Amino acid sequence: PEFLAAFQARVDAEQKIEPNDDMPEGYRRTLVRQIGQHAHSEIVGMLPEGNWITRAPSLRRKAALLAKVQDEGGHGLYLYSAAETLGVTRKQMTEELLDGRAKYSSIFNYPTLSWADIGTIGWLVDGAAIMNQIPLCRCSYGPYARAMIRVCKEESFHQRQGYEIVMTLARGTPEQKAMAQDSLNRWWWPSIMMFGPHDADSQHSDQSMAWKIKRFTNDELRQKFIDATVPQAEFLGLTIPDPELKWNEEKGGYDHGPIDWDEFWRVVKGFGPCARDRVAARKKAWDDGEWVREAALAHAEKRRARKLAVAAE
Amino acid sequence: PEFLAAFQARVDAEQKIEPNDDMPEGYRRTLVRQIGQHAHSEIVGMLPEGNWITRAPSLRRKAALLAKVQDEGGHGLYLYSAAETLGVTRKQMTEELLDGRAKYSSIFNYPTLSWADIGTIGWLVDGAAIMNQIPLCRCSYGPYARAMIRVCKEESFHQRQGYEIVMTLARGTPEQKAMAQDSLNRWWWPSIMMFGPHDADSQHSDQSMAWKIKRFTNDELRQKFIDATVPQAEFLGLTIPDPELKWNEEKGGYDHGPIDWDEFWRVVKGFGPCARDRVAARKKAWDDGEWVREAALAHAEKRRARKLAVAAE
Amino acid sequence: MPLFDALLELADDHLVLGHRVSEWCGHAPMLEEDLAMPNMALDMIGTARSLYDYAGQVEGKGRGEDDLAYLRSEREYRNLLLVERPNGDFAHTMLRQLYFAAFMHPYWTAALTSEDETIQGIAGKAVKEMAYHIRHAGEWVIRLGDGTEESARRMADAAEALSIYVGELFEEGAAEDVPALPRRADLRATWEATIAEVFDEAGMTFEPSKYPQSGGRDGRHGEQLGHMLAEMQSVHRAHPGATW
Amino acid sequence: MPLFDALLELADDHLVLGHRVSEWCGHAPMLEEDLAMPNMALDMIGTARSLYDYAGQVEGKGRGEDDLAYLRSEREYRNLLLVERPNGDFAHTMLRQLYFAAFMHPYWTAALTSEDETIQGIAGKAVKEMAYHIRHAGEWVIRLGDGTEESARRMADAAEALSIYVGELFEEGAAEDVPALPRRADLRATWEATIAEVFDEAGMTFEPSKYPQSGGRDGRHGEQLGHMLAEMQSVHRAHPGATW
Repeated sequence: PEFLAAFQARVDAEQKIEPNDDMPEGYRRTLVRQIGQHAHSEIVGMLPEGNWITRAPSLRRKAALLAKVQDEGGHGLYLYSAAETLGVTRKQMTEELLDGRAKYSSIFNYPTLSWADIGTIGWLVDGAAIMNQIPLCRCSYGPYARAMIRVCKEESFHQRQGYEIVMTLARGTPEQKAMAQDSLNRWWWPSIMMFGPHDADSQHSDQSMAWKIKRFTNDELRQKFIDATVPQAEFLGLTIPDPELKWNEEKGGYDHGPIDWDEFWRVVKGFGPCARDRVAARKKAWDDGEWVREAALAHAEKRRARKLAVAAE
Repeated sequence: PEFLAAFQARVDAEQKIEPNDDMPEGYRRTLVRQIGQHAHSEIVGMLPEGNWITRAPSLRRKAALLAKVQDEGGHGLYLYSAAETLGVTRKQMTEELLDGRAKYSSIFNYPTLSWADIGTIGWLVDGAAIMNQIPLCRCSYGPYARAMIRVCKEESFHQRQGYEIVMTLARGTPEQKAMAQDSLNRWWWPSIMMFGPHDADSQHSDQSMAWKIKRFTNDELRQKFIDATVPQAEFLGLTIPDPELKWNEEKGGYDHGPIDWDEFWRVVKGFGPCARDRVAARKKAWDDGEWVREAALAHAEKRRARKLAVAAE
Repeated sequence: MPLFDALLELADDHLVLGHRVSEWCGHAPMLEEDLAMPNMALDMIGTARSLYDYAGQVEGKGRGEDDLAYLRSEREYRNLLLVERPNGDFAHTMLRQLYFAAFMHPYWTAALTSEDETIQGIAGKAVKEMAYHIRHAGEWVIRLGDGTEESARRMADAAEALSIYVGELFEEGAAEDVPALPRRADLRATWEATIAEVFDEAGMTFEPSKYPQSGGRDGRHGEQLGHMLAEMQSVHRAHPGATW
Repeated sequence: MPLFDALLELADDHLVLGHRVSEWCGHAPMLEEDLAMPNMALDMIGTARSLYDYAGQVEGKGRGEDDLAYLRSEREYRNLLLVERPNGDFAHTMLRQLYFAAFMHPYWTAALTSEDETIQGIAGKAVKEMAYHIRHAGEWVIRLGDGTEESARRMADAAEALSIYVGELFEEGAAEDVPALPRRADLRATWEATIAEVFDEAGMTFEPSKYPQSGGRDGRHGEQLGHMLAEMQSVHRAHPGATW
């Protein structure tokens, strides 16, 4: 309890906690879970966008999409590294992902059904992610905070790029505009749900706020996102699929219609449209790659043995 | 020798040899090889045409192509059955195909590169096959002769259908006409080579002729094919890619330019463009299907055991 | 136009599943199946053609079967999610076929007495074909379910993977207000009885999914359909207006 | 136009191989390779874009990179057969990459002193990238060749399968009469030396094929390229004239 108080005091003083520092087990566990989920989300997130690499309608867009998907892999890599500073290995985390113990962001269990989705994901999904992540750049755990600074910088580039794709479609042929609107219709609510349950129903929030892992509540962040996004949609001439959405002068933000929490929990529980396919795709990659990873280890071992043999001569 | 003479006398009298009749080992062996090759050709032949089922440009053509590929499988089935009457199993023959001991028609080692190839294969390749096969309907070995009657009937339907596809293209857009001409350019020489080496260089011919397995020489059949095909190409307004092709009044047939026998032997030896891919595709189907075949056997066994158990009660 | 939409739904089901099954052609586990696969594909593509043709007439804008099959995008396709699923292994393919045929057989049986003569005609042919598909696929489900340990495991995987797509079979879709077409919900009991009978012989139990998936009727498909259509439509779209 | 044709050949090589490599994205054996694959794909697609762009200028008919990439058919593509080969397993992919990069590195090195400044510029960037591809793919060939029994067998299979496509690398194609581009035949010795060095460390021996395949430069491809292009061009072709 004394230790807990001292720890809390450090956190309150905005001091960064570093890997070799003592920390409460709950703090460590919360971070491992959260950073792991975040890393998995980046990795699984490569799939829905990767689905359009081979069909991107121009070479410029194809290159940009490849670069984006690569960035996501990169984010995964440094987030796994951040989690590893807390004493868990990437292999362990991967196994938890593949056997369903670890979660990843539900948003990636929706399918990408048109090229417009590549724009919309950048605009809305990366946009929502940034809202969630910017406060994490000031997270009390040092390695996570530093990883997030880099992630956020790249994500906001992706967000602008996504918005620009949607803008090009919105100003394109009638078919392209319809494609953009259709995509917004499908991704709006899932994006809004990315901020999680309402504050009243959120489990992990209070302790995370106290430990400065989290700095804003779900509803606060959701409100910020909606307020930022509505004018963007208006600028594009697209309609947000929420008839109850309207400006509330009093609170200085938008009111929105009710969220379909049945849908939310269904997807969180792993019954999203592509849930099975996503995990199956990652599992296939992992299983098919086993002989490669084994060979790499075996070769490193042989090389080490040869070096020792030479040294011993 | 007395037996051989008696056998030859039966053949000379155009009597059919049937499965339970005595026959010279060489006769049996020649037939097993030839019928097996023929069956394999039908099976491997499903692949180049099958390559366009999923892309056929109209539903009518897609249905016709499916039916054609199915017919080829059917031909394979009754040819294997004809070979089985000579004491070899389908499994044995399949294994010989997959490990490279048994051959199949080299023509199927060329790739299908456009929709026009589906027409051209019907027109030229099936056309050449029919030239080769019509005499086989009178082959001295009964089961083979009867199988060939059925095969030939279906093949000539395919040949007309193929010609009609090419005609539609030849009368279509400039791109379609170019596609038809390009296809003819690629398939003409391989089709001409389907009749095998010149008579002077043909190994198996004499004995096969004596046994009435074969009834015309390679060059005779090739000449018939060219004479039948040239006017068809002219009717379509397509150019046969042989500048030396011209009518020879004296012999009452066309003279043609020299055949590239290096190319011929290269492909016969198994170095045709798709040779590796064809065998690999069949091998994959066979290997992937092993558990299915095993399950079917296991289930039949269980069912038989249960029946016996019930009968014994 | 509810009839037009309902015909498209049915046509898309048959074309997409026919396409999937045709992908096996030349790659089946045994020669007999190399014949059975194109045979089943032909049945379904034939039915799709009749349905598109009729849909085009109903629409009355001069669109023919190829316009409807080749020039609609993934979001415009209205097929069931079940039929677009990738072939997977032979167990998946056969179970998918059984699920579909066990629905379509009573469907076409009911349509035999439709007030619409064209639908009657289509049903008359299709009902026999679907009876064969139930028999053929059903026998394989039994053989594999009650075969080796491996085949039973694969069949169980298939059942687990496909169960979420079953519920959508019984959704009315655009046919809600089309009296000429059977009520889909009414066919559930027959479907369940057919499946129960086959599963029983196969030593399996049908487990309905707690969270069935749907969306196909609104064009919300899985990611695989787009790839299928890209391939299917490639030649046709590369030559606008050509005759084949 | 020999320069136009020669630029197309080079551009198609890079786009097609870039496309193949990009297919691994999200499906690689380890996260590091999930990063390396799009990285290599980006290098090649970037080079392809510069080459198409220049080809369009040389042609002078107003065709841009996307017209050349998205609106030519399989028979118009002039890429090497090597680069269109399906990915196969990781061993095939890495060996294919090594074969290509071990050729392109000396090629771009020679092009650094081209009389054509645009080619010089493209070469300057590409030569560094190809050095990285040789290193990355070469290290994997060594690891797998000298790894486990399974990896050695797979690497040997890859070497056997790909050997027939090597000869085509050294055919001059349309560049025969283009002094601004290096002679391909002259690069064989360098290529062989690079491969020998890697194979030696991998415990392998390079066996040239008795019957090398070619035809890619005349648009006589394998059957797989058509499927790749059908997918690649699908969205672009479905929306003629649209801007993306």
